[in-house]
Amino acid sequence: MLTLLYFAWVRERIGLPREKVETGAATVADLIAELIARDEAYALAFADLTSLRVAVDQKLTSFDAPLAGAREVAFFPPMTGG
Amino acid sequence: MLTLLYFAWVRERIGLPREKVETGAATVADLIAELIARDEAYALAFADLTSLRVAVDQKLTSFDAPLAGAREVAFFPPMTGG
Amino acid sequence: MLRVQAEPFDAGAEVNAFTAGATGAGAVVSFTGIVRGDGGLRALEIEHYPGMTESAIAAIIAEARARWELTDVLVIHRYGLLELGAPIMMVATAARHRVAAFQAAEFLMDYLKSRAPFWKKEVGGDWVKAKAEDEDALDRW
Amino acid sequence: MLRVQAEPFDAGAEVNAFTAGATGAGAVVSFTGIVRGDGGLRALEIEHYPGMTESAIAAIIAEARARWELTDVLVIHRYGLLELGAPIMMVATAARHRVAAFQAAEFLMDYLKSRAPFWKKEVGGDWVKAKAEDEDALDRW
Repeated sequence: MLTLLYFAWVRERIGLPREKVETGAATVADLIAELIARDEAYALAFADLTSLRVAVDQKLTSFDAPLAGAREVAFFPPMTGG
Repeated sequence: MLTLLYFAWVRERIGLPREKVETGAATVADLIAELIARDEAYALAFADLTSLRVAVDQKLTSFDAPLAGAREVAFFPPMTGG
Repeated sequence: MLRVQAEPFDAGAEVNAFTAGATGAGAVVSFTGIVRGDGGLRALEIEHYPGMTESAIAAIIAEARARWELTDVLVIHRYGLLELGAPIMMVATAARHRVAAFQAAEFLMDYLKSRAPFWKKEVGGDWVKAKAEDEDALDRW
Repeated sequence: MLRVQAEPFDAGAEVNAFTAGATGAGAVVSFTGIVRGDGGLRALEIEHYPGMTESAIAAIIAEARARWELTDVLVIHRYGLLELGAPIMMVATAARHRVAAFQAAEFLMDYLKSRAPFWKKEVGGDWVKAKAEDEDALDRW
């Protein structure tokens, strides 16, 4: 089981802040492909990956990062702290 | 009449914070030459001009600055504010 | 020191407490970010990623401490609803000399802008867009 | 705003008052210089040049305002006898964005170091020597 977290407009487009998924996806990109195939809302949220960031187990990483052993994947737009 | 001001170790070497002088010196350098000729204490204070700064009428300037119309000349070491 | 909180904070009191605790420091630099009332903005809503927020900020602080000789570092960042004129966050750095204190504070700010998981939304408006210049600012470190 | 005084000041209270007055600013940077207890130093004596001190600082502030878009600027500098751990001086800058606030504060500090007529003496010791690096710091502006 993998926990998916969505923040900011990604959360708004998908319509929920978190969910648990059963997946065999090897990488973040594979996981995104699965989600897009599932529903229009995901397709909309993941339409432009250049405007998205991903963290695996709370560490920023790239879309080709492997998911083996991961427990938590978070998707969000570029951060605007400070 | 020109008011001379001395600060920090220049004041300590000359032994007074201010004095008034009657001078016909055309430049700061001429004034320094007059002072050095006057007394050993001045010769000591003005021995190394690279370690001195001068302000004419409260504006930093150079040793070749003219004194025509000046009312106040101050000598001091490089500043250590902040 | 690091605090992530919804409550407002008193920047002046924080600067004083920080300075009092930074024994041996000759220089204290502080930065405070404040909600600006641009284009009719009435309030800001800040979302964050609990857990990652703390670890990301801790990593940024550790990096600053590795790069500069710092007596102490403080980061406070708020989330939730922030009124116009309210403090959003602050950074304080203490060092023996001013250059390290200034550089570390700017470094912390640049990284907090683009690498700490916060997202600002204008209440009644849109999500604040990340600026390319904020991403570019990281290149100098 | 500019104050040259013998009395101590409360840096935190000054930061808060400054921030409250800086309407429209999104970024406030402050720097506080503190008497460090290096090499057995017990206190610092600061001499200054009344009259020129104020006009030199005012000129440095005017130059900062000409170079950066600033909402407000504050400089407080003390003279006389300063105890260990006491604040020597402070600078605060307010601007819409952080880069201007940081750069202006560093500029003010660099110029106050070498162009405002203050001289520090260690009580029971010698006059503090100006550092070549402080003079060199002016080259970047």
